[in-house]
Amino acid sequence: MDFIAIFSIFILACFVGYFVVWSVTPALHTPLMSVTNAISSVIIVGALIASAAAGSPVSKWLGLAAVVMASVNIFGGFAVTERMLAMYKKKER
Amino acid sequence: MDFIAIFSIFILACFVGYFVVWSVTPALHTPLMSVTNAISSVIIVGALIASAAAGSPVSKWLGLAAVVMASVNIFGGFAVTERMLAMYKKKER
Amino acid sequence: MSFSLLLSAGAAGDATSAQTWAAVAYLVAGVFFILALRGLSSPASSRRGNRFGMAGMAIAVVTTLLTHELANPVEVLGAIAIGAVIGIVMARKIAMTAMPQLVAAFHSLVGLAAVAVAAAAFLNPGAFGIADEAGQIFTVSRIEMGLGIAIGAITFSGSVIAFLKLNGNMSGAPIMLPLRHVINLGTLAGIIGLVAYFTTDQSPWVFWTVTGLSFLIGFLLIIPIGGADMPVVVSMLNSYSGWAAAAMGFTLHNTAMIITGALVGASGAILSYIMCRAMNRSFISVIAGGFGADDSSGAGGGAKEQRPWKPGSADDAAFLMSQAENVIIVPGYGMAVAQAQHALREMADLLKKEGVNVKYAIHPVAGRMPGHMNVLLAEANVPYDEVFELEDINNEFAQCDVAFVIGANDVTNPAAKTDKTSPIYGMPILDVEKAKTVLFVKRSMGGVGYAGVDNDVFYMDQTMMLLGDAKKMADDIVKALNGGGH
Amino acid sequence: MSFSLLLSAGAAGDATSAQTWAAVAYLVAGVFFILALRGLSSPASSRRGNRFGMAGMAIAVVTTLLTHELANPVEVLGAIAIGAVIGIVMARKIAMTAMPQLVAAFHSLVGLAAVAVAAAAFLNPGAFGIADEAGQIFTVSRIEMGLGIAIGAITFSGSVIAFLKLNGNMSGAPIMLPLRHVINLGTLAGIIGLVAYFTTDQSPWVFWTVTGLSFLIGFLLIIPIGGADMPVVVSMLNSYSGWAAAAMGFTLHNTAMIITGALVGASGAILSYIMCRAMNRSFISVIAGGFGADDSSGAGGGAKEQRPWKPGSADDAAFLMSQAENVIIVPGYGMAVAQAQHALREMADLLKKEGVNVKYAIHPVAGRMPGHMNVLLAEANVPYDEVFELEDINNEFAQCDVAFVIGANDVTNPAAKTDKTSPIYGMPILDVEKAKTVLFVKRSMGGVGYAGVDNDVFYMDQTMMLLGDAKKMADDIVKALNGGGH
Ligand SMILES: NC(=O)c1ccc[n+]([C@@H]2O[C@H](COP(=O)([O-])OP(=O)(O)OC[C@H]3O[C@@H](n4cnc5c(N)ncnc54)[C@H](OP(=O)(O)O)[C@@H]3O)[C@@H](O)[C@H]2O)c1
Ligand SMILES: NC(=O)c1ccc[n+]([C@@H]2O[C@H](COP(=O)([O-])OP(=O)(O)OC[C@H]3O[C@@H](n4cnc5c(N)ncnc54)[C@H](OP(=O)(O)O)[C@@H]3O)[C@@H](O)[C@H]2O)c1
Repeated sequence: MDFIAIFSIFILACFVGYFVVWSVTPALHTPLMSVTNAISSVIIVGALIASAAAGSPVSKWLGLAAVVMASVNIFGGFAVTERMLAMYKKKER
Repeated sequence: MDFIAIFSIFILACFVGYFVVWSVTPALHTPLMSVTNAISSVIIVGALIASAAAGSPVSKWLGLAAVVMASVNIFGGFAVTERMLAMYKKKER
Repeated sequence: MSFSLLLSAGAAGDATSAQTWAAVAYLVAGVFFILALRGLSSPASSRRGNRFGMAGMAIAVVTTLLTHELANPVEVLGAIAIGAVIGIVMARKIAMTAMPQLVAAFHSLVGLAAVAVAAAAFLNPGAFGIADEAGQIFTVSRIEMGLGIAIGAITFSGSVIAFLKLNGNMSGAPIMLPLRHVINLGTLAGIIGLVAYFTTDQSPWVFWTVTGLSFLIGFLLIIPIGGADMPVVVSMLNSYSGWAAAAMGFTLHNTAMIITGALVGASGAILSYIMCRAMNRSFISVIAGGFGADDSSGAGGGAKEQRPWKPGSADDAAFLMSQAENVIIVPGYGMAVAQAQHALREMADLLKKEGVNVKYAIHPVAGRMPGHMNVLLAEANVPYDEVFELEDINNEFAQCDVAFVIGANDVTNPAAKTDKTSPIYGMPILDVEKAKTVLFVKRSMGGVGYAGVDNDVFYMDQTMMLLGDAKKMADDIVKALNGGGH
Repeated sequence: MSFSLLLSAGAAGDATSAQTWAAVAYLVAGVFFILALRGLSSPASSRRGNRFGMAGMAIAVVTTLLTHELANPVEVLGAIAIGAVIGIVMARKIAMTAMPQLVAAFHSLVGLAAVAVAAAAFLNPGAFGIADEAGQIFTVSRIEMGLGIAIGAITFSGSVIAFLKLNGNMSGAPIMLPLRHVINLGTLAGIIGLVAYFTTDQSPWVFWTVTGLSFLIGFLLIIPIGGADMPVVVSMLNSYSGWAAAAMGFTLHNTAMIITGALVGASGAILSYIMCRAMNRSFISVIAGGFGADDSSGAGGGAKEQRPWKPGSADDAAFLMSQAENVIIVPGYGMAVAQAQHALREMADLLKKEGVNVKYAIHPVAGRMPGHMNVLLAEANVPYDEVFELEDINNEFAQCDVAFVIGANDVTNPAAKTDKTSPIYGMPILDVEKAKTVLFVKRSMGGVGYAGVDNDVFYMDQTMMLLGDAKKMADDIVKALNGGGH
């Protein structure tokens, strides 16, 4: 992909982000914070690439450390979100 | 741009379209129809390329015809939208 | 980010640099189109939105002109000028009540333009950069081109029929061909099969057969649909014209076209969905056709018992409303047909002068087009903050003295809430029956609305029927109010 | 479209085909993340949304593992497993009231991970495909990498301070360094200048100096901000962590990261905006720091005249509410501090048993975090359809018999509507003063809320002050209701 394509994707994604976040109900703003936290750990992709690569051992260990940190976030973020969301219940009728 | 980049742009644009159209107030649904009409005439870009190109005269004349049709739409669509929108007024206080 | 962009563009050669800038310009145009629609989220920002749309289009056109050498600039600019004159004249002269037709007419042009562009690209693929040196068109481009021409042609022929039906040049009645489902499915299968075959054989006959079949299916699909269902069809075709533009955008790798295509595609689809939901009908049943034969036929009225109802005159209405504290006006299709919006505004002004609190209640599908009533009231200078959507005003009927229903019918029918057998069951309804007094303007007791069903509100104790043409009745009430005032 | 995609992927060679599929997978992951946030538009769809998020992450991780040869799979999978265990244990054990700290802690990890990835990419650019054969990193990549590491480092050090302040490990008081604006601006200028210089010289010292300065500025920026303003800071850092991910996405040409970055960036920015707007403060003034020294300090109380007020007991409250028809409960920060939500729910249940109609009214910034009250009430099993947002319930106070305010203060202060000199002037307010009776639970007459101002409602005729800890008071009312019931 060339730069301009990526840039276009980024601009459109910003619009999507703007709209989708405004569509979140205020009652779920706390779970919103924790789930965005979890998904921002998608930088684990970069961490995996670094830890998979041969060549520089320092780079590899930095990658592995990043993998650990990102997975704390991923698992912790999704789990705590799930825990919170499970508490939101409708009235039983 | 490669196909996958364009495809990504398309998918994100669909999301943007979905959100932005739902954000339009029902009172302006008629202008929405006319303005989408106007902007869909962006295919004039293709028409201009065809009419600018040397090589096939049939292709050129098809392009010119398309330019005429698209500009009817562009000018007509934006003008009628402008005319409608100018009618929406707030209460004078 | 734009900083690094500059650098990368600067680093590359001149041709690439121009290409990069063109791509940026097309992206900006696309973003402007997004902002154009975004502006429509409120009347206050809507005109700025429209300007964004114009600016986006200007950017797209200028970028294309600058990055392509024009063989003959005079011809191209002349073509634009001709289109501009025709378009602006049409936009100036059209009556607001004829908007559905105008939109259909414009769509047919988009469809035909898409066909012309796709055909030009087929005849001169080199100019579009979609063929190798041997003149073989790329596989992906063939599919995109095939889809583009098919959707464009369907949009064209379908819109022509919709225009003729809406404009009254052709009977609104659904025209049912024998075996139509078989013929339609066969034609569709033919188109899809030929587009697939086109990837292996770029002979002209394949391309032109796809084109011809697509024109045909457009006619076939729309002919069996009743005139009153045309608004859904027009919206659907709007959506199609968007997807056609997107397909051309894939061919030309043009961001502006892809974004626009997605926006327009979504817009048409969502408007169709809104209409179908508010009519409580499935999209499929509309497209399958045959319902809603003619707007004012009244054919579907069914068994009509003779139930007692109370007639009233313009004087009665003027008296009742001038004594009221709160009046809610509910306009409908009949107001549009009778062009009664100006007389109605005058009536409301007189009432307001007497201290009456007047509001307008608009049902999402009142009239025959989304937003139909709003644009007519705006035309008559009704301020948009006196005009309320269903969910914002519906609980005020219980507190209001008079509900003045003018040319509306289905959108006030309580059968939608109670009668499971009614064709409109489940559709949201304006609760006019909760008002202390209901005044109903329509031409006759026999005439029904779009859905062809009777309305229990006519026969309620608190209802007074004001039979007559909507414009005439509103004028008479204005006269009575003026007379009574002196 | 997916058809032509298949074709184009199939037509190309094997390596390209794998690349194309990976790109599609990352796009799908990005779309799943969009759907994850979309799901949060209602509690009913929220859990499905969270599943979409998990699926998207799984797709992104698996795609990366499949398209890169692992030098040592055990290490990588082990690292993931270690992180998983730590994360899940933290998520299980954390108290709901500690959510702000948890989010800050998680952010610091994202920031540090971004730094580690950027550093790894700098040390081994070939593995990331961002260098030419001579080992020279591409210009664009250098900028992206510089931005990525700077934002990541700021996110890390800022979040650490935010965590320490929120968790009480560090005084919430703003720490004001002398000349701090000069130091900050100098450091910022240094970072920007060095990132620009980095494009011409990829020496390690440039890279590491940028990193160091960025860690420093993160500390410097957050230290002068008071503990109570931390939620805005946490949101802002959330936004930063998104932009850091997006910058890495540019480097790796990875759609999933770019989409996520934009989503998270937008989310943090919008939440900060919502908080600032609802507090009626500018974002700049929050970030400039120094306001809201400590949550419960009450230092800003200002000149306090001795005005008469009416004290009440738990028994009085129990009697008044059990006689009422409609009760609206307004929880605030004090309820969270006292962990009173379970007792409150019990109280509401008893009232409902006596036929009282109970609702909860939530102000957008009640508590110290967006959605703070909602999640606590949900934890106490309050059904979310009894919990209403400000705009949906505000006009019901005029009809309600008792407004029961528990640990809330600023969000009920009518000075926001009338007193132009008040620091909260212009902030939307819950109109509790319109209720027939107002019951106010707080610990003392002296204690003020976040904004440090007095509240006129305390001194109104219809107000009864219930002084005491929120949980204790709610428990006592429960006892009184139980006693009274027999
Ligand atoms: N807005 C949209 O987008 C859209 C799209 C497709 C379908 N629809 C459908 O259209 C209907 C709209 O409901 P509606 O309440 O606006 O209209 P309606 O139910 O179609 O009723 C129109 C009423 O106006 C009366 N009328 C007709 N001409 C008149 C005139 N010149 N003067 C006075 N009265 C006149 C008719 O009775 P007489 O004949 O006795 O005068 C009839 O009762 C809904 O069923 C909706 O589903 C709407
Ligand atoms: N939600 C957010 O996102 C967010 C973010 C940043 C800032 N803020 C700000 O936070 C404030 C929130 O308003 P609010 O009404 O929820 O809270 P508040 O105005 O801060 O008032 C809290 C009240 O609770 C009382 N309280 C404290 N501990 C208590 C306990 N253990 N038992 C009983 N009462 C107790 C305090 O009085 P005593 O000391 O006398 O007990 C005080 O009156 C707003 O000013 C808002 O702008 C909110």
